[in-house]
Amino acid sequence: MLKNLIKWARIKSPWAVHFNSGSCNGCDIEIVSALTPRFDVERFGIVLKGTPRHADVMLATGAVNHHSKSRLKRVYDQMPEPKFVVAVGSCACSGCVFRGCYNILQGIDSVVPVDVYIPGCPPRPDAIIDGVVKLLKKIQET
Amino acid sequence: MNELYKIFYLLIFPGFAFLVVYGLLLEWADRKIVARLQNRVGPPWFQPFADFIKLFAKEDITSEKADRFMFAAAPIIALAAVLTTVIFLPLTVPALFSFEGDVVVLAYLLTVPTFAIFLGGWYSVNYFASVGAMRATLLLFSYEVPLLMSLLGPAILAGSWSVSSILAFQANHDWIAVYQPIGFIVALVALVGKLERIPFDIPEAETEIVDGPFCEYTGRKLAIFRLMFDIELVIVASLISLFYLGGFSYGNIFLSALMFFVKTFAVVALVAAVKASFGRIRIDQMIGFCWKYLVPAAVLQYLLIAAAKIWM
Amino acid sequence: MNEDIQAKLGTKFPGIIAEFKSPRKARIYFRLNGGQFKDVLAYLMKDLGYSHLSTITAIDNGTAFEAVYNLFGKNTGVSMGVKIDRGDPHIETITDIVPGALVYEREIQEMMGIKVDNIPDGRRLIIPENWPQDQYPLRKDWNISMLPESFNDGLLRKWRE
Amino acid sequence: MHHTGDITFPVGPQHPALKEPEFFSFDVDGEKVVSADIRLGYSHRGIEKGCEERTYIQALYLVERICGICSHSHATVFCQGVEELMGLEVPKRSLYIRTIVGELERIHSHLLWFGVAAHEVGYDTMFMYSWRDREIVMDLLELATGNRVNYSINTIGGVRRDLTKDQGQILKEGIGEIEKKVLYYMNVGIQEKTFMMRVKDVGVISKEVTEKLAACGPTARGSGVPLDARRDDPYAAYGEIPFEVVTSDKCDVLGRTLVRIGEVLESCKIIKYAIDNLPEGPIAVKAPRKVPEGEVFARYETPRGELVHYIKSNGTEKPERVKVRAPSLGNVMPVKYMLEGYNIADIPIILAAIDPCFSCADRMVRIEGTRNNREMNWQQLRAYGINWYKNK
Repeated sequence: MLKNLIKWARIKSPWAVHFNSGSCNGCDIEIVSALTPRFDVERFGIVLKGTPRHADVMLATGAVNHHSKSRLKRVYDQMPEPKFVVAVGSCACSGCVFRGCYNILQGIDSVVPVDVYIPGCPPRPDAIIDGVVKLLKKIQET
Repeated sequence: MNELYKIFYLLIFPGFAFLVVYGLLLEWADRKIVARLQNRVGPPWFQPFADFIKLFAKEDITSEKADRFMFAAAPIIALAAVLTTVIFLPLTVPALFSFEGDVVVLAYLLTVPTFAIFLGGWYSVNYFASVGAMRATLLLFSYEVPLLMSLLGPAILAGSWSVSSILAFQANHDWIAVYQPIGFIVALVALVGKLERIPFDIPEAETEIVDGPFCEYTGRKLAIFRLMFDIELVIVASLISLFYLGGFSYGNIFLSALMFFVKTFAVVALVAAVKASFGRIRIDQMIGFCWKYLVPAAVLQYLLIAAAKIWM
Repeated sequence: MNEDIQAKLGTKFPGIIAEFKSPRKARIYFRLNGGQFKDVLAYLMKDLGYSHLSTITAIDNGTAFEAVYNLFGKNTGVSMGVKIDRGDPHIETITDIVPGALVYEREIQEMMGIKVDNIPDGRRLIIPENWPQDQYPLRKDWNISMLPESFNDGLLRKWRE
Repeated sequence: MHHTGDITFPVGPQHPALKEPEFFSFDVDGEKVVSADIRLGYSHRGIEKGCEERTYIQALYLVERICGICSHSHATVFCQGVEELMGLEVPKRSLYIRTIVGELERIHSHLLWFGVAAHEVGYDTMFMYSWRDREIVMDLLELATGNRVNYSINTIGGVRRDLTKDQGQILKEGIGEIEKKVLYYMNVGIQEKTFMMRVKDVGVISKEVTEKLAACGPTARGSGVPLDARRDDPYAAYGEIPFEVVTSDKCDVLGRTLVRIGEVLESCKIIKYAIDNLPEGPIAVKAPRKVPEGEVFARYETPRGELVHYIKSNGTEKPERVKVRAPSLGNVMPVKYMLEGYNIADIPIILAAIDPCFSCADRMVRIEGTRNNREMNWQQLRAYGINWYKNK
């Protein structure tokens, strides 16, 4: 009984931290606009937290560049267990238009394990919410 | 029978279980009102419960440079202090202990959490935490004096230092808020400072120093700290209604219980409205505001009481 | 209107101004062959009123480097190019005239490898800390494969295969 | 508390106040900031090198994704530069459509900024209100260009989508609504006591220092420097559209706020005027693949300031050099002067005041701190902090 109570709690209150590893901040403003009245995510219990210590879901945007790859790894390590990573935007999934530029590692998954990919340049706020809902379903099954 | 009643009093009704549940419900009410004022939908009713259980199930990290014992002890001290205040407060049923001077004990117990936050922040050896801890203590000096003065006003009027007798005084006269409107306002503003709510939530100013003293806390310790804040909300809201709004001991049990919920909810709604309509002011402005306006208002209130006592 | 600018420059600095062209009213482009570019710049910014330094661009056209100083003022934009030989690229700093130029000089120094003499603060700007010292990404003869394998410690997925 | 002047106080690269990644370390004396040291490059993707390996049309896609908020500005200035190189005669209708989308982008960027600035000060209700009203502009942009962000309506030689009559009508209604809302912010939002306390004479920078440091955009106009590329060097359809440049001489964060809100009202007027007399005609012209040899110094007034693209072509179909100078780069030097003397609580609002878009300006300078300028990463900072406390 306790097991699925904890699982219910994890699904109902996924706290998010947002890390921008070299994105054009188109995806970042779409993440922030998911918090605002029109697409309010707080009704699912998603709160944007400041420190990685308090968060369970990391919304990572941008194709990782060499300078921010160590910071991305460090923020990921600071997050307490059970943690999940959502790659928001095509840059985070595969490096998108910047493929071949010298300062880019193609995508977030070259540094940290990623659970959900949300394509789109930038994905609409409802696409981001749909991505997080899929992540919650994934937690449901594990 | 008396022992069993005490245990029931401490653990179930106005004690631990009731406070936890009601605290979390009040946190939900607060977040929902603020969200609705910002015309957002706001979280479902079970949100604080889900947050609490999830935090308990999370991994508990203590940074290796932090002092293990104090880092773990701080949240427990804070929670213990806030929970012991319930012994003196006559919530619907008469208080367990009530002696002359329990107002002062109450005030002391309510400042212990601030010191616990300071210790927690200081021992987690993180920049943001240490600056947040410093700010928490700085804040203490600014709102503590007006809060105490506004609590002592009714005590003087009722001529006694115990909460229950202040309550009795209000039973046969009408509410103290009618006699002391200025004291009531000063109490409310100091209350917002006490709970570290916007516009005075300077210690954990989210955009400046990343959750202040709590930024190193995770899992259980963070859950306890958040629970402490919720219970403190309940305690201070009932304190205000006890001192100024005539408390809750009416004839039968149901009417007083109903009045308890109505009054505390009213205070929380007011605080939430304040949170939705103000920005966060700086620490020096806060201290200036408290000492320039709140303390003189409280002193003025004393003069009025003294004058009233002489003529009455 | 731009002709008298050309005349003024010609009289003040005889023989230095080359390839002066002004495709439209609000734009002037010209090159300097040799000579003290700082006096020309000071003259342009102080006396002729092009006081706003927009940016400094470093160009590598295969044979030599070029530093183009883009100024703006009195509704016209002026681009002054200064040739730099490829062997030992050097240029004088202009932060004494325009303190704001520190930004652009740091970038030339790091991206193109043009050494800026007595620059007040010569540290690295945007390239990551562990970028190899002698590699300058914006040079024509540089490409991504010249990066040592250790640099991105195997993280860079081979996107080409 | 004895002098703690040499404590460096790291902010970033991951920090809720800063939407983009940047690393500021401040020498702090108690709560007072002694000197600031800004280190960036976290969003440097090597776009200029990328452009040199792509044809002009492919480079356009890259240029559009330099910055999410002002993607239209980068695309327009790049297309204008290339068109000037080719000596192409662009149809008037496309110039008007570019101006309309450009002003819509200015409105959405300023509303976004206003919300973020209010959030920095803890005034979340204003953040929610301004972002809720921004959704109106996002819908208008989606109506006109098909996408909320990165609209890519520009192509070399004109515009990709036409603006029909009834779309113009819907745009005007939406703009009318925004004007009402912004007037509400103007006299209720900004006058609010706690917001005023946090914004009035904070981050002051005088007119002379602004000019000396070549600041641009609302940061310069907030200190009385009337520098606006739309009027000094008119491009697109700004030559024919009457508008005036909004400046204020308050020289502090409040001045910049008033300038930005004033500019939103100004943009509404420009859009209405542009829709009313949208000229007839084609919306694009066929552009040749090869660009004749030459160089161009193209300028544009983005919501944050003056953006410069310097393009050099060598007759082939690939640009030889594309240099992007973003407005936030010009505004970074003044921010060092603005930060000194204020305390930690003011850091986010002063940084937000220049509306930094570090993705554009991934060439941020590293201004040398006065005391020690060692570069420390997170672990070293923590270790430094600990032994500092021990021997305190």
